[in-house]
Amino acid sequence: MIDLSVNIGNLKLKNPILTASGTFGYGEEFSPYVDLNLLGGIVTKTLTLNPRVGNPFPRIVETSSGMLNSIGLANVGVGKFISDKLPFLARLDTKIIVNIAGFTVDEYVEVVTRLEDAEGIHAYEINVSCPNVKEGGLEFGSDPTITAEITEKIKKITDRIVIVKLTPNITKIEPIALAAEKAGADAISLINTYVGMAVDPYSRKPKLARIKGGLSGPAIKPLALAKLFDAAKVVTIPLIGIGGIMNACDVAEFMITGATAVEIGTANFVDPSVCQTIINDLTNYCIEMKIDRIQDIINQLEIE
Amino acid sequence: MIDLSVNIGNLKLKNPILTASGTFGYGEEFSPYVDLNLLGGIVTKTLTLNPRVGNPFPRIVETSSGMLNSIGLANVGVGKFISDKLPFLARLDTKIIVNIAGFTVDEYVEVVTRLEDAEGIHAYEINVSCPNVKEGGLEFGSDPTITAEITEKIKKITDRIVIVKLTPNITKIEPIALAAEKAGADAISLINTYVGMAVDPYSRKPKLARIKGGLSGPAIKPLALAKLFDAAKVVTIPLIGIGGIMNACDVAEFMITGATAVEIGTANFVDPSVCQTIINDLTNYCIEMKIDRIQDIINQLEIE
Amino acid sequence: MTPDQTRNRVSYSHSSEIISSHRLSPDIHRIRFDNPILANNTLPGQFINIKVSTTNTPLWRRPFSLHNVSKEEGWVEILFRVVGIGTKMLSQYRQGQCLDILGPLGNHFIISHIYMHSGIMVAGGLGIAPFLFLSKLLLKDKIKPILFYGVKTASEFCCLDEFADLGVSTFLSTEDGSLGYKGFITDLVRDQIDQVADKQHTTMYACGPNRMMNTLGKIALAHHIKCQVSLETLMACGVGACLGCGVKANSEKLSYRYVCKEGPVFTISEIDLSD
Amino acid sequence: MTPDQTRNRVSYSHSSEIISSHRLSPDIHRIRFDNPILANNTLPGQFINIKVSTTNTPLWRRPFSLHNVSKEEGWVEILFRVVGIGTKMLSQYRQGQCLDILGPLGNHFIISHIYMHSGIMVAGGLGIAPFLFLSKLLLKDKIKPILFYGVKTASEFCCLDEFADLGVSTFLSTEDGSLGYKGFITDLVRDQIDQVADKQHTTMYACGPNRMMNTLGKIALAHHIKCQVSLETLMACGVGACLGCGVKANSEKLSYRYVCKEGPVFTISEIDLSD
Ligand SMILES: Cc1cc2nc3c(=O)[nH]c(=O)nc-3n(C[C@H](O)[C@H](O)[C@H](O)COP(=O)(O)OP(=O)(O)OC[C@H]3O[C@@H](n4cnc5c(N)ncnc54)[C@H](O)[C@@H]3O)c2cc1C
Ligand SMILES: Cc1cc2nc3c(=O)[nH]c(=O)nc-3n(C[C@H](O)[C@H](O)[C@H](O)COP(=O)(O)OP(=O)(O)OC[C@H]3O[C@@H](n4cnc5c(N)ncnc54)[C@H](O)[C@@H]3O)c2cc1C
Ligand SMILES: Cc1cc2nc3c(=O)[nH]c(=O)nc-3n(C[C@H](O)[C@H](O)[C@H](O)COP(=O)(O)O)c2cc1C
Ligand SMILES: Cc1cc2nc3c(=O)[nH]c(=O)nc-3n(C[C@H](O)[C@H](O)[C@H](O)COP(=O)(O)O)c2cc1C
Ligand code: FES
Ligand code: FES
Repeated sequence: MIDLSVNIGNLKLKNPILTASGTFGYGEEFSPYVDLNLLGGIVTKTLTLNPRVGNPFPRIVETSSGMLNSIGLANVGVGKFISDKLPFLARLDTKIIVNIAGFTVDEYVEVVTRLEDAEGIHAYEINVSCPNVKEGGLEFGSDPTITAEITEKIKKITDRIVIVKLTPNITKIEPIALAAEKAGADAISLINTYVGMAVDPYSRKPKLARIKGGLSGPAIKPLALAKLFDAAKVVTIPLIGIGGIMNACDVAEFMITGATAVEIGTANFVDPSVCQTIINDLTNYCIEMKIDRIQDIINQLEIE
Repeated sequence: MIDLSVNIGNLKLKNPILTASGTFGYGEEFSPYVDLNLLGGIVTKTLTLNPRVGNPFPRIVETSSGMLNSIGLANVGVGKFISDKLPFLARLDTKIIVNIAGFTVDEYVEVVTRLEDAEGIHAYEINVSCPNVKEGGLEFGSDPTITAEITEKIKKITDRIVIVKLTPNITKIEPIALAAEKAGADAISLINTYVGMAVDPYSRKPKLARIKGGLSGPAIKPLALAKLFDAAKVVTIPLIGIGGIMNACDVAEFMITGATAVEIGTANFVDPSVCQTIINDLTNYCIEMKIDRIQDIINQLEIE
Repeated sequence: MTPDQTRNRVSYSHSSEIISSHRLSPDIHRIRFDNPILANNTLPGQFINIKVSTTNTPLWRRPFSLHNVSKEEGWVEILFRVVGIGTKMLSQYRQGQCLDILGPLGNHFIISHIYMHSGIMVAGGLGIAPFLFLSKLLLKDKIKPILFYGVKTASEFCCLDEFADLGVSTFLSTEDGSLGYKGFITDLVRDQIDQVADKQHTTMYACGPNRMMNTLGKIALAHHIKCQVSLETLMACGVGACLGCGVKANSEKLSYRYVCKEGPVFTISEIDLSD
Repeated sequence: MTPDQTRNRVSYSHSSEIISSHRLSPDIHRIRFDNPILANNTLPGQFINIKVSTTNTPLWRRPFSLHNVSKEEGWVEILFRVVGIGTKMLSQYRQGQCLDILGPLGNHFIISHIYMHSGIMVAGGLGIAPFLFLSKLLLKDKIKPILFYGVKTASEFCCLDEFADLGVSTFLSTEDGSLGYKGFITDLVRDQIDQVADKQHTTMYACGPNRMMNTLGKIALAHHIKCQVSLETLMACGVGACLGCGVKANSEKLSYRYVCKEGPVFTISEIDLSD
């Protein structure tokens, strides 16, 4: 028997396959396509304090091997999540990781406070790629100090696992990763989307109503892997790799480079049952490689 | 007659199509495939003071809609360039832009000093994506102060057009673009490649001997366009757009977003005659759009 | 069945063999897929999402209405126009090749046996696609199908034979007057609506450009005719996950409806097509 | 003609129609392209670079040796093994479809009428590809072609009929002993070299895994036989621009040779295949 389990702090996952926030709805949407109980865990769409309808349309653009999105954190809000979405998730036999964000540091704390009363949540993923309203819209996550502040304040009010999800739109990921680790993060997930844009050469208009959006999908995989590599060199807490993962080989690439688990994003759009396929193929990969435990490939990059 | 000409400072280009450094050799390699005299200009492979054999192999990896390279600035060195390569280029009826780099600020200046004596060069493109040996290998171009210093020192010793080529591996492009402009750059070209990597999940080895490399090709087009958009908002000198351009529509996208000219890189590998095709198609685009002068689309992004 | 109930139906993804692929005009193609499960579990208005390439470009699947379905023979057909890379690739597949199809997706046109004597279908261009399937179901339910079908120029008409064979009453328009009424199909509808149907016992089904459907909505409202429209938007996922396929809801406070999941069929009053 | 002279030959890129595509074994295919210009301007050892997809994945062209060429009929053939996405796609194209081919690229095997009585070709696996074309040219020049050809197991042999028809003396080896000599082809060469050829009047041509060619180089050196090897590396451009296709030169100071431009054929002494 191949052992696919991995540990994020004291959170034991059946396997390293998590779903990426914003690409798997609140889980329910995928129940026709995936046996949700087979997943390592489900990371839900970013929750904010209040419900948000999101940005105007068009919000999505297809690009070469990728896509841009500017959904604008459309979500049901923390209250409705607890009443309408969480009960379904809580009944599943998988780990539930709730991704949260705020537009001020206090809002981050407030969202977690509200969720603390609810049952069935195993971990929080802190989305620091939100525009910081106070700082003119620059992402919180581009500043190590603010990243640390948010992490610390959340760690103070919860015993649940806290994962900080980093933005890639920065010169060096190391200081931010270190700041999150020092502030007590149990794990770091990386990366969120890369800022990009697209233009229609005929109408001369941006293809997204909000002009810029976030690039995801296989196009960014090499970039995500390099960020992971950099982070893995400086921190000791578990890393969760994200960015362009389409299949089990990609998962292995990320784990070898230093990820304990991974999140699957855009791939769910291309094939809603992809997570299940990947879990199967990961077992096959282990068999082919003569590995008993997938854990054994974590951080095993061979460098001369 | 459609007028495809554009001006970079007082340098008049027949058309906005330049070749990107490192992807078009020293021009000669492409003479079987492109009538070089039809090009807006040729940007040559980065020259350093001394010849360089470059990095160990493998140096290239194909990725989804892109490629990684870690050529390591292999080049013939400034001396051999002047004696062996420049004579061919100087005979052409197109603009010759010599891309240069150094591993210290002084080396940048030294390379330009050597080139100043040679005839047939219309402009320099300063590659600031080089690892700064003094600063532990961080790219020169990630620091506005050093970017400005290099630019200023070069401007002092030449009357030729100076184009500063920016790295995209930074949180915000605006400060660097502004620094280059203030330091006297005649134009800014952007962007160089994005740091990425790839791993072989079977051998567990990095796919590049040097582990990390630069991502180019259509995968990065949305990212390059966003950087161009940001730079266009803050500087007034001409911008040269680079990144993932494959066809005339892509050229139009970049020009509409703020580029006066563009450079074609990886596309030359896929189709060595692509630059000529693009120039033809650009005329057709103008006809279709009922535009007499391609200049008229520069910076004409329609935002509500 | 209400659209709500169909939302919980199982939708499948699997490899389907192409039984036939035909070019009907220079840019319009029809492909028939072998897929008995799908054929037995879909209703007109629903769509399928096809992975047209085996690589990451194009990355997204491409959505197509179910155009024609045979439960008995276990196949489904799509009708499509080549407009870009995905449809180009699709048009080049040949009999015997297999494609990964996801579906049925979305809700469907609602047919009410209780009050309907006729169903008025209004198609603009490729909006004709779902109406062959719908006509067959209307006929099965003994409801008279009436088709208004407008295109730019006569060569763009598709499937006129099939509709004629079924005995669908058909009203045609072309913008250039090369066949049928000269002008927009909406004008023809406005002209004819009083004659063709008993307003209390009919439903209007529309599929085409948003502007056409917006105008039709007004006509339907003015005549107190029920009207269902089938919408198209960009879609990354087709399963309600990406939130990329919204249209404005017709409500006081800004809100959106998602076409892949809450549609593609909407009652005209639910949505705001004005811009 | 020396390799140097061919470097300045014009190489062309154009759309070529597939005349035929055959599967020779589960993973080995042969495709024939209509391309008279190419057929008339190429020599054995040169290669072509094919754009296998119409999209950006895979992005790079894929290089293949010219396997067989008919000047008279104006076609060229490639022989290839399906090893990844690009060769998979290539194997699925059918007669009548067109692909964008760039070539001829690179230099070629050198045949010297002056001293050669025979040419010894040593192929490992798909390294056989260029040797059908080379055999024909050797024969045309009245030079006796001798083939050493090794694979893992007998089912992997290709084109044995063609070589037999041409009258090429053939020595086979399989690693599992299922046909011919059991072991590596290099061992068979070492065994036979004294018998098969007059060392002063022959040249060894090798194409296969680097390890094979490295060993052969040593054998050739020991026997004072001239040896040319055809190399494979990853290639982004095929035209000398990307500097991605280097191999170590056999020189004191570290330097590289570029396979697409300075090769793919090298005199064994020019390069260092030791790692
Ligand atoms: C529910 C639904 C059902 C559909 N049914 C049919 C059908 O039965 N027959 C048919 O021919 N088409 C149908 N379409 C439209 C079809 O999906 C698009 O034409 C197709 O996805 C275009 O793909 P492409 O790669 O060829 O074009 P692209 O290269 O992706 O785009 C080419 C042009 O088409 C536009 N476009 C792309 N996708 C869509 C879209 N989904 N809606 C509107 N415009 C788009 C782009 O903006 C661009 O201008 C339907 C769409 C939806 C959402
Ligand atoms: C000058 C030259 C001539 C060649 N002639 C032939 C020929 O006649 N017949 C033939 O079958 N093959 C030939 N090859 C090899 C052929 O180009 C590769 O098999 C092909 O590019 C693989 O493409 P792919 O997309 O199927 O594989 P990919 O999916 O790109 O890769 C699959 C595997 O093949 C390896 N690979 C990819 N490209 C090459 C390459 N260029 N060289 C070695 N390994 C590679 C990869 O590392 C990977 O392990 C030649 C290569 C060169 C450089
Ligand atoms: C449509 C879409 C919506 C997303 N929404 C969120 C979100 O709400 N919160 C978040 O942290 N990340 C969000 N992401 C980012 C993904 O979780 C993931 O970090 C990113 O897409 C890279 O992974 P991928 O390439 O596998 O998609 C979203 C991505 C997409 C494509
Ligand atoms: C193989 C390769 C070599 C390159 N060498 C250089 C170089 O020497 N100097 C430089 O400034 N940029 C170099 N570049 C970067 C390109 O000039 C260009 O900025 C980048 O590739 C993005 O454009 P593209 O996506 O069109 O390729 C190189 C790119 C590639 C792919
Ligand atoms: S297409 Fe993704 S939510 Fe509708
Ligand atoms: S393949 Fe690009 S230089 Fe040889």
